[in-house]
Amino acid sequence: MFKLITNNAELCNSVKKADYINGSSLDVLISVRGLVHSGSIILTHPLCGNLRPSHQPFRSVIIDELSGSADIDSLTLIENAVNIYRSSELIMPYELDDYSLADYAYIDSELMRESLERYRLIKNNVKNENLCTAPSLSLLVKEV
Amino acid sequence: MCTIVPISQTVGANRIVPTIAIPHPLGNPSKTPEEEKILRRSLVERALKALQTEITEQTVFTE
Amino acid sequence: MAFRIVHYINQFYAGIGGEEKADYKPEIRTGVVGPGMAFKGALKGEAEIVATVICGDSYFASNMDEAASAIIDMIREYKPDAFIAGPAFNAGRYGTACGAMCEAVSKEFGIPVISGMYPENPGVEMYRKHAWIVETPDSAAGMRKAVPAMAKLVLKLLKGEAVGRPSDEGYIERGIRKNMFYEKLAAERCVDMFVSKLKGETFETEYKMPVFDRVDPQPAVKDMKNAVIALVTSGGICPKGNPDHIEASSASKFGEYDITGVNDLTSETYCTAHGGYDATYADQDADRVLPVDVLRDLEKEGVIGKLHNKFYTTVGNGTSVANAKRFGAEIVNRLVNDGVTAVILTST
Amino acid sequence: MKLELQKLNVKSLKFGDKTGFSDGVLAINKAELIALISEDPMLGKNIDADIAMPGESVRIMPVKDVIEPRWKIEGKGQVFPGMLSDVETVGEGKTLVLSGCAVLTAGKLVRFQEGIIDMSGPGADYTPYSKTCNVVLILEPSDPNMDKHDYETACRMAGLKAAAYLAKSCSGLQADSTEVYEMPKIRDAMNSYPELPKVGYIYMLQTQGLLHDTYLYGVDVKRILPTLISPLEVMDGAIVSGNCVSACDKNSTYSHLNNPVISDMLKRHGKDFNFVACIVTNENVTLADKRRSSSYATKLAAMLGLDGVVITEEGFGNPDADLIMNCRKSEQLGIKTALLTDEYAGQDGASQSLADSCPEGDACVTAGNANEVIKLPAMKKVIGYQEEANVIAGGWQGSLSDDGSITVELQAITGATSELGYTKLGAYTL
Repeated sequence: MFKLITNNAELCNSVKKADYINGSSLDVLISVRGLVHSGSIILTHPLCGNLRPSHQPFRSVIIDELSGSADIDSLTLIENAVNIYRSSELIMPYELDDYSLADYAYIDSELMRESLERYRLIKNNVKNENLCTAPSLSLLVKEV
Repeated sequence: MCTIVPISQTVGANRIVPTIAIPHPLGNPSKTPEEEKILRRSLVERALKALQTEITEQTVFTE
Repeated sequence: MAFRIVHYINQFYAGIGGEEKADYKPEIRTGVVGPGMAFKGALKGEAEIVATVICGDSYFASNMDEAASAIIDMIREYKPDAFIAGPAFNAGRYGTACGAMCEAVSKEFGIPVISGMYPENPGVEMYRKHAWIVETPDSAAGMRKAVPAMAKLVLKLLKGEAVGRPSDEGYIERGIRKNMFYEKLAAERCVDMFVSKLKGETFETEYKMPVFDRVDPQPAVKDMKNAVIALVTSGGICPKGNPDHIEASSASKFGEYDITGVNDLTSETYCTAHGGYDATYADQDADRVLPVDVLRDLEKEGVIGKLHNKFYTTVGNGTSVANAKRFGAEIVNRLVNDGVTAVILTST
Repeated sequence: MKLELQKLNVKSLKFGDKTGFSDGVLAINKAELIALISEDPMLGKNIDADIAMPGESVRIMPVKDVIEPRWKIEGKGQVFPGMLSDVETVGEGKTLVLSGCAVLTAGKLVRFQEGIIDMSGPGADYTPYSKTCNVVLILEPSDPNMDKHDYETACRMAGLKAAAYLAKSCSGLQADSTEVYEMPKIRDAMNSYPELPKVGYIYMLQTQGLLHDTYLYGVDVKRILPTLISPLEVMDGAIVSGNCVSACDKNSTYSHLNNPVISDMLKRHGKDFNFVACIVTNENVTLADKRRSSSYATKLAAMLGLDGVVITEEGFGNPDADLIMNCRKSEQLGIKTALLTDEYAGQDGASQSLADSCPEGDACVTAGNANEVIKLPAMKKVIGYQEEANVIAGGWQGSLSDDGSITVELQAITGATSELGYTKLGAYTL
């Protein structure tokens, strides 16, 4: 069962199945880690985005909720991510002014959007808009 | 005795016994305490067997 | 005006005494003591040792935090520009004390801190990120080599000169990344390296990816019925309340606990200190991580000779390889001294 | 395939009546340039253009992209295919290059994702774009609440349009220098230099999601499977940056056009190795994509029988996972690798540099630690919005001092740790 784990409330509300984490980006990662330990598989990289932890108050990870023994790839990724977030200064959502908060939430949502669509997690399943400027869609290599 | 065998291999363990899960390597909370202890005993016996086996390279003991 | 340096030495180099005086409490003396004399010459009047701190190795090891903060207070009034500790050569406790003092002084005063050690001194692994540690021979016979090298480096640091690579300057690699402008574009350096690798020539990578140690497999246990089996875990199992305050992550220590007469770990008596996994299951029944109950049964049945009466525990979560190595070495020492035949390690 | 780059060496810029080039000076009709950019209804009324020359006391920020003016004067297609022009394949014929000149797009986009370019002082040493004569476009959206994707597209297109316009206005002139590049057919390449190892280049592109994207012939690269491309197509603008990510290691369109790994490999082609192929691949966020793309890119390398590949990364963090997968899978296929990345080792340099690693990555060049802190003294003139220093990646609240100086991580400086290796910066271990 695909599921989003996030501390980004706005994103959480637009998703069909999500666990909202009322806490920091690190809290999200730790929560994901617990799920991985009990068998869930990570579907999106827990460090997506190109910002340091001190610039990333929101984190969102899509998992496939399963039980069983831990998946090594998922485990390596989440442990690495937790270590990186633990050794950095964190930025808490409540420390930010509204404008910055909106920017950060926006980037987080944008980074997840494509993946949420792929795993059919967006509510009311808005059709993905054409992200290319000029060429026809037939050029795209579609993935199922 | 570890759950994630590849990690033990990477860090250089020589006799490796795979276990149940990260938060409970030698147990399984979904079983009754009696069943759980039988499971644990079989894993520990496997570890003892591993200790009594001559090896020349990293070896995973699955039975 | 010459730069001001405070020097740290142990009871032995202060001429106070050997192991019998190792519990000597910290004191500070104005001017040079012991090896400080040798530094005096090597510093060529550009810097001066204004005070010397003396502390017994055992005292420091058993009172690390108090000793360090007391020494910091002593140093303060001497307004040092730099801090030299040792050289400690291959003396483990002395090296550890030198490293710990360097770290504390650097944090408190933000001045250059420098020590000298033999590469295998445990203080190296623990403190190389926090101090400049000049590589020395393994015994005090290397004093004549160590002092000029340390003096040269400390002067460089005091004058704010750029410090070169470890091999050029004689210090032990600290593991700190520093930027520099090369002569060539990074792209060109990459293609150069690529060509060297293709041709099978030697080349030096600019960033070393971590690699792990390998150990030769040990011979099998021949006589299990008379073997002493010990339990060691990185799963953080400890007596309830975590009496030694083992950290939930990035552990700086391990615990040693007596299980004489303990046949089963229960939720009333044991728990986990580990912060890297959901502790619910281990807290309910710590045998799920450390199988004391089963080994007691096997002991009774005579399958094994004996379950060792102590187990060792630490937290593997985010713990540095350096610390893990140190714990391993120390635990093995104790197990060998206690006549343990084999160990079952459990990890979470 | 043969491409001739006809270069006009731009040594100076001025605003004038007619856009054109003579005696090393590029004159720009500002009104015409602004009118061209303003055609886009997505862009607002207060669009401006400015010029900045090397050595001047000028700071430009926040900068989104840097583009070298190019225009195709002979051959199929036109520069920036699928963006400005039709999707026709490029890389053949003659292309005019305004060498030494760059178009910079600046303005507030997603606020913390853009960079600083100082034209003089210590910051100038870290960015390659302090050495170019820069035409700066200061952009704003026509509607302050405009969707950010639309605004990103508008900014991207404005930069490309301006670059093409400037080069087009100079066509018909005698070039100062001409460079000729030729790539044989793969069949012929395979048979040449039998004594030399066959090598390729795995060209990783940032594709984490909209605003972290790169386009190939106008196609969003996150949707492609890794594919082959000729270096000559890259020189004609087949790859365009649509990135709003950390400024230090996003590959600007300029650095794609002038990819120094490609030019260095072409230089050594036939001497040290036989440079057969360039493979573009992506850096997506889902793990399935990462596994698929790394398997596919390295499979292409293996199908071509390559003995070695140079792999360059774009960005940091999760792209490190792609880099490591590409490296490990190549080596497992018997293909030797050299990696080009940068580091995020913390301000003190003591943290782990990459988010992933593998022992096979034993030949790794880095473009430096992006977290190292630098103080940029005040500049006499600021083009753009200096207060953004407090929010851009690499800055923090208080980065901008009252005296106009800025204390930031190198991360905030455009191109400072270019993972195409376009700077001389590197790092070593103390």
